[in-house]
Amino acid sequence: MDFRLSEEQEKFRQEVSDFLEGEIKQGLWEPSCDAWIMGHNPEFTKRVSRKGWIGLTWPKEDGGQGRSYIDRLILTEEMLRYGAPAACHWFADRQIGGAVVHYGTDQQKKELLPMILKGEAYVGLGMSEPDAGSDLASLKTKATEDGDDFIIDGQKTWTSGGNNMNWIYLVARTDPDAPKHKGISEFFFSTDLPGISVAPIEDITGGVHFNEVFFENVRVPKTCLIGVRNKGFYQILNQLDYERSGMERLMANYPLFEALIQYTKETKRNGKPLSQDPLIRSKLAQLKIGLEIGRMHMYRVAMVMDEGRAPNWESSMSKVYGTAFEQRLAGTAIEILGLYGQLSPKSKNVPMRGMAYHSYLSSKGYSLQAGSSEVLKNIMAQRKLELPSQ
Amino acid sequence: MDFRLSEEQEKFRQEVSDFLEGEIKQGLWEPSCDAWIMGHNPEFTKRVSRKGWIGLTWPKEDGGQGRSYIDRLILTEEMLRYGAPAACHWFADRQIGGAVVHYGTDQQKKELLPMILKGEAYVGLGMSEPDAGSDLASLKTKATEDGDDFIIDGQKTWTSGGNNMNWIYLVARTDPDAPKHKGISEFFFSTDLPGISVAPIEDITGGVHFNEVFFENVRVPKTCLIGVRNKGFYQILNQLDYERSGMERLMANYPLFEALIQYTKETKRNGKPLSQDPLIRSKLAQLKIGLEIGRMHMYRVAMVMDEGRAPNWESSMSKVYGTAFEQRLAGTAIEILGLYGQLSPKSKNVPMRGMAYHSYLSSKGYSLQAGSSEVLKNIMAQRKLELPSQ
Amino acid sequence: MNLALSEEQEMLKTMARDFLADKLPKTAVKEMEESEEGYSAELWKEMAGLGWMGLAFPEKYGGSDMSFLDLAMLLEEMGRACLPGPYFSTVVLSGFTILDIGTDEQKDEYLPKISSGEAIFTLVLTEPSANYEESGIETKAIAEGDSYVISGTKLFVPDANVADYMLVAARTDKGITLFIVDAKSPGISTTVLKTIANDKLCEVVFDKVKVSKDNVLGEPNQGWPEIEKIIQRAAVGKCCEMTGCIQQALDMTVEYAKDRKQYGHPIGSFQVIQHYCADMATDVDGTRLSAYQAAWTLSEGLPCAQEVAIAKAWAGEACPRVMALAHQIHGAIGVTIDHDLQYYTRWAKAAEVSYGDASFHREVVAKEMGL
Amino acid sequence: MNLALSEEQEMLKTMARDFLADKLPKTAVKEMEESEEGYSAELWKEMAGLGWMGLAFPEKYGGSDMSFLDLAMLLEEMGRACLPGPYFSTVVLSGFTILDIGTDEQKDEYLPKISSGEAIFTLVLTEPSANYEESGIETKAIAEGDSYVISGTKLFVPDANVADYMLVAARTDKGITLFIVDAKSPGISTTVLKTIANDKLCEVVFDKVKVSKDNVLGEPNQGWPEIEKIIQRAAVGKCCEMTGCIQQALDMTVEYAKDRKQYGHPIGSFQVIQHYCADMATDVDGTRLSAYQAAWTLSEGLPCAQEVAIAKAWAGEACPRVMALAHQIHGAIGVTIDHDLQYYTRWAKAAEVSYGDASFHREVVAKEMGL
Repeated sequence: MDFRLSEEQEKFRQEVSDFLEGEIKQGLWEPSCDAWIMGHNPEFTKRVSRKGWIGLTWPKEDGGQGRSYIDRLILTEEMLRYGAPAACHWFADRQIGGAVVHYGTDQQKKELLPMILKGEAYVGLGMSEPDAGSDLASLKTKATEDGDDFIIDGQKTWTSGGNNMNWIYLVARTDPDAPKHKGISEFFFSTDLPGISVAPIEDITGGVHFNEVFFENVRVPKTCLIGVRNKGFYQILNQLDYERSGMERLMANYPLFEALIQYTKETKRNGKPLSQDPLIRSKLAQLKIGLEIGRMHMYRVAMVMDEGRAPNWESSMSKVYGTAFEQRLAGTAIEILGLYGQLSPKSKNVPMRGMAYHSYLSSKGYSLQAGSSEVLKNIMAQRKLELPSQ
Repeated sequence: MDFRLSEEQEKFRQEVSDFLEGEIKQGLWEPSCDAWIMGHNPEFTKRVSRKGWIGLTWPKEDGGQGRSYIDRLILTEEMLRYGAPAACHWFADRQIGGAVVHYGTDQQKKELLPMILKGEAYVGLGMSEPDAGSDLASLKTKATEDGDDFIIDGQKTWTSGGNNMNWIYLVARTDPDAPKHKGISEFFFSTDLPGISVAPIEDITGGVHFNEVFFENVRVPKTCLIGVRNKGFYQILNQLDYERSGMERLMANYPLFEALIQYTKETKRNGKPLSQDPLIRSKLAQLKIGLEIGRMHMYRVAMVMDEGRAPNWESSMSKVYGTAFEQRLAGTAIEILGLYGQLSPKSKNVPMRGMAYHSYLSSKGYSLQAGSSEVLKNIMAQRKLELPSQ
Repeated sequence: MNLALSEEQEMLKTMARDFLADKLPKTAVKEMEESEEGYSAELWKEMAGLGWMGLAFPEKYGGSDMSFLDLAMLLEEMGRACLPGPYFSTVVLSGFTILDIGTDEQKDEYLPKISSGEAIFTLVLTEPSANYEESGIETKAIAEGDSYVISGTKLFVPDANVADYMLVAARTDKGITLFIVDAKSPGISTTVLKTIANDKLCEVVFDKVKVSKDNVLGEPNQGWPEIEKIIQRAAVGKCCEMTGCIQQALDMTVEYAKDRKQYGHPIGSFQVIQHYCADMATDVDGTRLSAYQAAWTLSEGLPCAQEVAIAKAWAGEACPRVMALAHQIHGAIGVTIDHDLQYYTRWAKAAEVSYGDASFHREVVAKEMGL
Repeated sequence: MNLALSEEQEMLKTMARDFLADKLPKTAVKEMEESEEGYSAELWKEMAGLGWMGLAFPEKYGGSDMSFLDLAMLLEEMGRACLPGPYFSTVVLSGFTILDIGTDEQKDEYLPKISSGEAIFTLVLTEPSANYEESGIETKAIAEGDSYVISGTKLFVPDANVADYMLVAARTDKGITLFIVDAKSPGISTTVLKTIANDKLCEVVFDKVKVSKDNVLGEPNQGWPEIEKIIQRAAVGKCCEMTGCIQQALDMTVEYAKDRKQYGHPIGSFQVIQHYCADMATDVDGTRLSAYQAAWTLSEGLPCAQEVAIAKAWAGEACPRVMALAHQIHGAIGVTIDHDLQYYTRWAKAAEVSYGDASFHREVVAKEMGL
């Protein structure tokens, strides 16, 4: 057992942190909550790519750095700690690149990975549909074979990143006659194709990262199929473990946490800093405790991945835990801010650049997307504890 | 709308409270938690009977007082507030008498009600069985017709009051061939019959109010059947609403609440009373708020009953709420007592006569007995909100 | 004891619900939220026409002589409909205060204007200190001859952008004094803040604003106890609105759970969803019961400090619980701006922090308990 | 970073679990709880024979030279088995303290006695003030020639009824001093309290108890910082035990949920029960991760104030949550004295309040955060 990071890991953390602090000092961007999903900044992504920080865990022969998942978690943690605008490369790096490395043909690797590594693939995640949310396997979007192509028809919704995407990852039904889990395949292709249209979905904060994406007779070459035809659902289960495993499930609002502590130190009530108020001290300590417990869950997931296992229940546990923590953080922040807590980022007099407001609203979605907490608890009960399903 | 009690009701409350304070002043008993179920005191019950406070809501022609359920709630509330040892008449008064009034024959009323009114029926509740807890309808104890009698065979468990009973209320299967909800009947008879044996179940506090009761060839006359043969399950549903509706679900540990407030006022830490500690103030206020909200739930149930409706979801709601409150109360009490919280009623140095210790342990059972919170939430969802069952 | 509404109250509630359902689809709420004024003058007139502004004021001031409890029923329905605008500021914060402590002249002058819908009022109380304590008021009113001169910065003032009159709390030589100030007086400048509820909370700066001594409301220097009553009344009013808000969130959620299917079943048939709904219902009923109790007690003129504090502290904790479960059941659709649920989420958060949050009111309860 | 146990640790854990499962059925726990001594001398000898007392002490003191972290694994298993008795008092509270700050003579004299199981030790710290603050210590030790004379009342002293030696904290002229006191010294009287865990917490009254100056442990008057370290170590030790305790409660509950049928299905197939179990598992894992982190940090000799406080604060809140759900799933059978679950319920509550409850440790975290 060893709870210390290695010297190299500490050095790497320092390197990332120096880089990000430098960026902030240069005024290239301002730390913000949810920047991993909302901060579209192609230039930043280019600079990250040049550091070699995309594809960190991929094999060297695929152009990656062959580094550990712990290293990747350190990178992610620093990105989130500084609220860095990493949305342009996030999905490609976290999810799609890995799928290509894992399931892609040599040709696909050769074509797709360099583009991802260069930070040029802004990927939308085309999974959910209006009637297929938690129950993903009941999706209806069809991919019908036609010579060397598939013809895609249907509608996706909650497509993260769809408004800025130039590539899309798509799950579609390739065998309409098979049982519902057994006729699904994965695709990855450029959105520069006729028949694709995007309608952004404005979320409760007024921001956009979800989208509806419509496919009308979209013709994609068969070479865009990732992995084995009709086995997509099982490939996805694996990928979802990775999607759920990340620090962004715990630390999407980390800049708020830091700002809140600072705020209570600087803000006086009846002549005393808020940080001296016993009730506030208790609340902030509880957040700190919650955060550190959450970090351990996340690091455990990374270690499981470094062991080569899919972190199935571990990532469920850490996501359920982390997203609940994020909701508590936002709620506590507003409690402490009181009347100021209702001010929007755009308002006069708003404290902490409105991060409490933003986090309160945006964190409502965290426990829904990428596996609702209810579905993930079912997974924990059935996979970890082996309770029977009914 | 009127949140005031009527003058008569206030007078009645005063009368009950004067009576109970007088009893305490005379040193006849000491207030304690759970005394409604643990305080077997035949003399007290006799005195209560003489006041006319058993059968308060029964029709006058049945020997009752024909008073309202609100009046009865006031009586109950005061009994619990003072931690009065009411266990000898509680079940007969709350549950069984009502069933006899409702479903009994004239002959049964004539024989049974006076005994209950005099406080002479110490009733055990023979409902649950080892394999029939929440799922009561799967009970196995049989009542087989034999001439003018039924022969009873089987085992009951969690029989409240079984250790002190002289009468038992029993639910048994009278038609083994009918669907499970449709072959059940209710009985009420003296335990002074051959073939009945009782094994007390010591609970986690070391106290006894649950019992196993065994029936071996117990011959009871048919006149002991209450209501309609094979319709018992539906009669019970109704009675259960009443069982769940009472103040004892919220205020079984009220003496602890009062003592705790007093304790924080009298106990100093670093020279200041605990009641000046902001965290403790907040916790106690939260308890007070929780209690008052709970009281409103309870009073609503009584009002529904006074309107002549069965309080089906209302009593579920108030029981779930009340038992959760009781658990919070006990937990908070121990938090505030700290190291002293672990001392048992019998220990040297124990504060508040060990009520925190007792309540912490005993309250674990509250959310299980008389309908687990899970079953009651199902009832609320399906009966009040009309959500579909699967 | 009796929890039933009177026939009149039932009628009022039904009428209000139907009226608002008809006149105030969420598209209209959205329009109002996005407008500069924050309300619809047309709807305002119609509400006045229905007698809503003067509902609880005496007939001689153009009112209908009903009680605060009757008004509470209306507030519940306004919460259910997420009605934007200055009704609360005008009637609950201001009208009752004038009725309570105004001189006969002041009542004669202002109350009919409120009842008729002619004038919008608001309460100018909180400051950058953002609390509901006497010490939080630093705005000064200095006596000069027949007038006072008010200077200072007020924050989180509702509807100041459209108010015709303001009840302003300021520090005078020996305490706090309330003033009725014409909103068009020179020296007043108003900036609308941007808020989670999209309501029109404002910063209002008073730069040597002259007010006649006749416009003192109540006793000079004796304003704070009156303000405490205003806060109490506002807290109860909010609790009634919050009741309507979370009742509607529950109703919407239950409907959704009956309709929405996943894995071949309505999600409302899953036990966990059923329990979430049962928990929500318990919170909603607790909120309503305590709000009604507080409203009734206040309406009867009985001491109500504890009842009010219990209601607002409870509502302040129950609302976020209910809204969290509403979102969890609605899934992704509920966190879009085009779904109705978000109106309630945003509105509820503003209500929670207004007129004392749960923590503030718990401390009141602690004091009432003698701690 | 690495969360895996070493091979040695795995072996130790497995061995301990098997040994305790074999030697310590709940009937045996019950016997010990009900006995006057609170432990079984026979089992004590066997544990000593397995090297458990000296596990983490140097070989020259009869120990096995393993680390505190290794010991933590053992504590986890002791928690899982609900082992009663003075192991914690002797080894965690006392042995480590002597090793830490004892003179060579003291170590030579006492540590081998601990390693061999020959002597039982305990820490005599808390008083009727019942806190873990320096100001809570009023017991006085007054220097008289070559001795000190100790007078005062100590409360919640574990295992004083069977201790051979006591480490006593008392107030000396300029601070707090620790003493090693022979438990048979004249003037010491001990009363066993009755507790929720049925452990043997005692009131210990010191009436002019004479102790040689040679028996001062550590520097005179400088005892408090050392006591803070003792409390830290004890808190971590408790967290490890608590991990075992709630892990066992979870395991028992899951087994029960698989077996117990209602409405024709195992109750573990109902979604609500599954979610309860998932929540329990999350709490158990958080408790273990933080306990291990704290134990590792302490074991490495690194500054560990924050890690310890986080672990104990978390465990203090997680334990009652886990036990509440365990009971809810077990139903009525779980609240009987004949069911194993109640051992864990009672034991967990004692652990929660010992060596700083959640509230105490949250305040430590707040300080560490610079608040």
